[in-house]
Amino acid sequence: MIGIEEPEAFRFAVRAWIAENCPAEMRDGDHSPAHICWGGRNWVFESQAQQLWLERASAVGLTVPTWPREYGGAGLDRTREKIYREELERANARLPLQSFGIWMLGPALLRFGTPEQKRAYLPPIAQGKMRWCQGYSEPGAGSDLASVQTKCDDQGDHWRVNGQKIWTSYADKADAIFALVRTDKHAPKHKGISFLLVDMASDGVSTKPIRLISGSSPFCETFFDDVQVPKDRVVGEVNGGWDVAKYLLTHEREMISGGGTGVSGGRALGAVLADAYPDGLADQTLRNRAVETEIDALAISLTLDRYKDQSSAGQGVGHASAMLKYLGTELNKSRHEFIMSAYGSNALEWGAGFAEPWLRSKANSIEGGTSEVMLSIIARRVLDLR
Amino acid sequence: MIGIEEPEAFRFAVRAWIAENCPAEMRDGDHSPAHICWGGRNWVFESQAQQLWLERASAVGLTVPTWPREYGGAGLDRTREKIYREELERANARLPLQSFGIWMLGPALLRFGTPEQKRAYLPPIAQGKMRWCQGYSEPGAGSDLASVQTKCDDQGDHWRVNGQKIWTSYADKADAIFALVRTDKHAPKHKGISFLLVDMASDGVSTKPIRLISGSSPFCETFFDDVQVPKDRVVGEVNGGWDVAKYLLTHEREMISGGGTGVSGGRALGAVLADAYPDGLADQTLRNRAVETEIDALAISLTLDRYKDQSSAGQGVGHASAMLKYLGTELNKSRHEFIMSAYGSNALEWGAGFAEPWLRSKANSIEGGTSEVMLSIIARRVLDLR
Amino acid sequence: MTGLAQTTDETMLVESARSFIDQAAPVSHLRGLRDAGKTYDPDLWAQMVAMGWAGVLIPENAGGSDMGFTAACLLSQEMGKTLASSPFISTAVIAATVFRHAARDKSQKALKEIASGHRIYAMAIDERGKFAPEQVRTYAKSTDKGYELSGSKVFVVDGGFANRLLILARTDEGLTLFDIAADATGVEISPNSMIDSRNAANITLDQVALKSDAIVGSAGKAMKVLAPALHAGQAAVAAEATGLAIAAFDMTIAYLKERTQFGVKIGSFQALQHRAAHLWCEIEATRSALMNAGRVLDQSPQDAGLAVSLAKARAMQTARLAVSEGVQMHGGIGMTDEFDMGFYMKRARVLAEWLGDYGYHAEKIAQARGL
Amino acid sequence: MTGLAQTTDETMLVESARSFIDQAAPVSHLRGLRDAGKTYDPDLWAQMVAMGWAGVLIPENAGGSDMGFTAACLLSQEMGKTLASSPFISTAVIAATVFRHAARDKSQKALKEIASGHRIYAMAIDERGKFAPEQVRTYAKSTDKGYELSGSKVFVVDGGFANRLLILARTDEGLTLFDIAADATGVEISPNSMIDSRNAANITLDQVALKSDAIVGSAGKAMKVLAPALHAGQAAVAAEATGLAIAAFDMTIAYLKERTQFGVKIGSFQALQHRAAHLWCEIEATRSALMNAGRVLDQSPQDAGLAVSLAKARAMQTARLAVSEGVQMHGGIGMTDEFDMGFYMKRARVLAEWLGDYGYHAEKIAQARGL
Repeated sequence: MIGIEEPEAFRFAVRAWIAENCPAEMRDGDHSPAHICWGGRNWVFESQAQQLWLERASAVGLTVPTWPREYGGAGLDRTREKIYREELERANARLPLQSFGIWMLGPALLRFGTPEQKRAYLPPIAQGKMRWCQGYSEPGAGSDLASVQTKCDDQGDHWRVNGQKIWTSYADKADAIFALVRTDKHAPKHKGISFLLVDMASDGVSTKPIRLISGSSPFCETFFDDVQVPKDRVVGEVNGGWDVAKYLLTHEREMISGGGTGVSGGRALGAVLADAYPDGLADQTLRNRAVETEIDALAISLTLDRYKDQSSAGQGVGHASAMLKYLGTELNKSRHEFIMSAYGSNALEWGAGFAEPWLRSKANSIEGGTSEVMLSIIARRVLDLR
Repeated sequence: MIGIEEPEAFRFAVRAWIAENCPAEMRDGDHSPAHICWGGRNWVFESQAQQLWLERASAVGLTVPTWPREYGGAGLDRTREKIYREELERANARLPLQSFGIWMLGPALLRFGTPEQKRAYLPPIAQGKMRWCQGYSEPGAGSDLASVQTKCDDQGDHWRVNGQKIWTSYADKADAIFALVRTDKHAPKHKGISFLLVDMASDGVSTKPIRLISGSSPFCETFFDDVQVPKDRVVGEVNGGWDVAKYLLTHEREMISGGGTGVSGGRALGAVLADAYPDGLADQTLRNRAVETEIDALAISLTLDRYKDQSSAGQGVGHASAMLKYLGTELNKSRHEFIMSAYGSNALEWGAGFAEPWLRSKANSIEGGTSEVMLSIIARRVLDLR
Repeated sequence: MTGLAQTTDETMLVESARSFIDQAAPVSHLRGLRDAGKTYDPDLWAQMVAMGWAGVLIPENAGGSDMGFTAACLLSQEMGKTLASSPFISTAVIAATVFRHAARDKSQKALKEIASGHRIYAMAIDERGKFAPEQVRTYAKSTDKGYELSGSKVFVVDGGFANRLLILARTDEGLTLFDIAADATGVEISPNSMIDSRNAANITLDQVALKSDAIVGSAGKAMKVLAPALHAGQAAVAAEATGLAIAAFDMTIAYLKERTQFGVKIGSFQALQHRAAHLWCEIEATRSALMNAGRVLDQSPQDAGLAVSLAKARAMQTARLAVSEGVQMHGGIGMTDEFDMGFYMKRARVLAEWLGDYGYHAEKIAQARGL
Repeated sequence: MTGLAQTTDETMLVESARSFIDQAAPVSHLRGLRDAGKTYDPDLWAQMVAMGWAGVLIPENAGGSDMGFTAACLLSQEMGKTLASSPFISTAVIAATVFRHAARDKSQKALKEIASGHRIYAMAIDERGKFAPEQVRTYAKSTDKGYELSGSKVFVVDGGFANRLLILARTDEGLTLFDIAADATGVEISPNSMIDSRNAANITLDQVALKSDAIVGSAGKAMKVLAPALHAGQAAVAAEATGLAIAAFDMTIAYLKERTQFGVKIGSFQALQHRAAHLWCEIEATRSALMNAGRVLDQSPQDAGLAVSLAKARAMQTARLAVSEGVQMHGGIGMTDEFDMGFYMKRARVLAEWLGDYGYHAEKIAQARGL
């Protein structure tokens, strides 16, 4: 039905389609993270509306609008994708499906996967039938992602995996994991890594949730104990996993900096002050901090827009993702510090809704590459300092 | 006359002495840098009072109150020296004499000099008869002071010096220079340096003033072209000059951070705001900056006091001088930035008295060891990070 | 006048406090309380009382050790290093100072019972999210028998287990301070567990009947007894935050020396070195401001406003920098509950609000300095 | 609506401007003027007029090229990179926008003469050290023949050589803008050389007799013509400061790559790398704010207030950071007059005050954002 019309015609078509297909509950209801539809083998829909919306959207490829139609997408170009997102927002409609499969594995497979892998894995992601998680970090590695220690030994007819991953979001709920593993321990550290797909139901895979300073979290530790994996589950070249990982890190940065999960979104600071000080009695220190934070927020948001425009215009954006990740996450920390200060002692109880996101924001400048790593990337790759 | 009494008796004695000996002009007049008495062979006193005050103070050793009496000092301990300075301040009296000889060379000679050197050089400094300048930095070396290139070759009966120094304050007005020179070019760079005394009247010594962004400056370039220097002019060991230099750098830092030349002094920011905004209309951004700067200024000033107390109490102060230099100079830059902002367009003309000290303050965090060098010293020597 | 260097006596006090706290209240003690859903350990406070800490500001004739404000700050700083929680600040610092400034005949009993550990006080001032004593609206109506107190209070630190409350209220004469039993009729206390596992209560006062002798000092003159106590409390909170900053910094430095990444110790990275060195400088300057506050409180208390606000403002900034650098430099593990750094971050946030935030004290400093 | 990316046309404009300025007004040109005690080069402005820059905001029927505000900002940004001084902002941006918003019959001549280079305007608003148009006290008394203007102005940029002045004054109707000849009777101009070698005059107005047609727009309605012109001028000043920041940054990066210390390039020091990378990020964000200001001025000028204040506030902060890092990272030679960095620092300071400082624009942003 969709995507061949001229942009303005497409806008009306997609608007009509949303009006007709998106259940009212998926528009008016609560859009908070607790109501995200993640999909997967064991997914329990929160409502019939949620299920209906997923089915209708995936039937026309709109869970993954830019993917090719043959793999379950709608084949939209960037212009039409943008229109689609604008129309979703206009209708106040939730995304029908969100997942690491969509954000991370899909783009990796589209770029590096074999035709067989694409056919096998992309459609279940698009339809919300398979939920993936990401296994990059390991205990003790931190920013040094390439120091992967998880062993993956070639057993002739299969791989054997042993080791441990950390910071695997929702590993306890995922059906499968895409992980970096070491397939050659003698090669230089960036050269002996492969990008491997592992079913979480395999014997020897186990998970353990991580409690954060902000409370319970989606993060897990994931353990591999003599796990057998079929040979065809490597994406890209064997020992060429670092290229896949680098490609995906860029995606992740964009997501964390505000392109995807809305980290940089949230309430306008004016509304925060008005709520915390209905009588307008905020002191000047607080007001000055609000203005400074707001100035940065506006400039960073415009920078996101500018880079998107440049990218649409075919202009190179270089290592902008590192910049956006750095600026966006540092800003988000400042915003939450400000909000905590604004509400003062009213924000100091658990459950009041302030402390958890404030503490959680502290991880923004660590996960997906620390601020320090971002600055080093910019210094080396953009500024050519060495 | 002075220094053996109990502290309180000493206070009254020195107060009486100042009242009797310090000419009125040296109390009520302008205390700005232009009126400092630097002394030296060619010194022209600005007034009879200036001359009289120098003569009277040096006669009792009070130009260099802590130096031993045999070298022209008053032999005061730290407690009594502090009382003397407090009484000078109480009487609003100028220092009778200031010089690099007092601040730098004197302490170096007292610690590293031979008895002959002390006898030869200390009394003329104390009496204001000899004016010294400092020759450490060289073009292209910057923070890397130990990369001294100025050659000092042993010619048997004398040294022969060739090379160039930069940032030699008042070199064009000084009678002599204490300089770091390379006496062994094959040794590791810290091991082949000597601390040499050179008469500026020697053949082959020439100077050229440096113009700064803040306007004309006391700094010069100083050139040595086959300069002959007697063999007994090395302070400390030959090739051991780095030890002397390190010792003096600590002194210099204390001076620049506010212990000596009053860099951290200056007007209270309240007075600045009152003067710039007689109607009280300073905006909140400006007022907040004033408060932040003032908070830091108070804390840093208390830190100076605390370390002085600790030192008087015989407690080790470690590498506090690096901290005080760093905090003091960064603060001074902030103060001048604030003052420029406070006066707005009224401060933008040359000669209005604002721009020159503002621009000059930018050098504070470079001269005497950059802020970066201070932080590295703290990281390595205090925090033991490496 | 004693200078800003620590005296030998003070060093001995600090060292003995340190070894006691390391044994009785390391961070794991707070973690244990948190995991058990508790915010207070009566046994720990009993030991502190036995060590004389409850009486640190109480005259010897009332059973105290009368060591002075600098000593109280140094104790608070040591407690801050391992996040030891106790009613030390609310009772031994604030309440004790209140009663020292009240008329002797009425306050002697309170002082004795504080020193002996029989009374635990909580101070109830705040009524909204920010500290603003002059805006208190809780009202004490004059009655035949005395007063009738109505209103509500928030963020009453230690209010969940205190047996006495100091309530700041408005009478027709002006701001007035009342000393009441926590179980008085009409007092309803809702204890909350804060993010730092300390206790703070919301309190409602519904026509609480009081005799006139519940007034501390005199009616309408609360500030005469309260101002010195608030200064003392603010200095003690600053001290706790400074201790916290020092400990968070030390943990971070230790981690920089131990942790390897990209094949080298992360402490060898110059960017981290410079940030660590900068933080050290900030801590040193804050320690000076704190020491100064203690000395001024001891030697020239009428001038303490500026010194105390300076210490509090600096300590809040420094603690915030220390914990955020601490979490960031620890990377992912700094974010895990398993690791202690999160406890430091949460405590720093609570201290930031207690008895006036940075903006409150910056404003006081601005006024004192004519800005 | 054009997005925030630079269009191909704009890139061509920027490139041609760059090559002209590099030849006609490199930094050495400013240095030459400074050393000669001058603040203005008529030949340079004549060449800019010939390139059509004086008419960048003037309709084609009045001899302009009407390229719009984004183009004007991009030109200003390029001038900022080498500190080229000209009456571009005061005349081609501010005055031209004033006259575009005035009634056509009266303004056509002024526009033509700006585009042709015959008129150079300076805008006289400030009367004290800070930009505050609403506090203007210069008074224009009604007379039989029109008005009589008295008062004094400071920081009139380009006032030392302009042949026309736009004077903001107060009439009984309210704020009113007058267009007068610089040599009118009663006008006394004291040109000053500022630290950045630009010119700004102090002007006293002593009973300057004016006809009513000296009013631009209408009496009491100055802001109707002035507000859009101030927005345009503020954006252009932000652009100049952004260009300045970019160039200072580029010089610093080049120096980091070239300069050896302790046996290695100083650009290999991680602490400097991180600071440089941070500065680059700040510059990128500021460029976005600036591009946005240009686009909003072109496409939705009635909403430009927030966009312009954002660009100005960001540009001032970023330029200040760029020049202070520039001097610090250059070390001693950055402090010498021989080296260009000092010129950038001084110009950044002047731009910081022109048409509203950071605090002024932060306050505008606060109001626009409901803070």
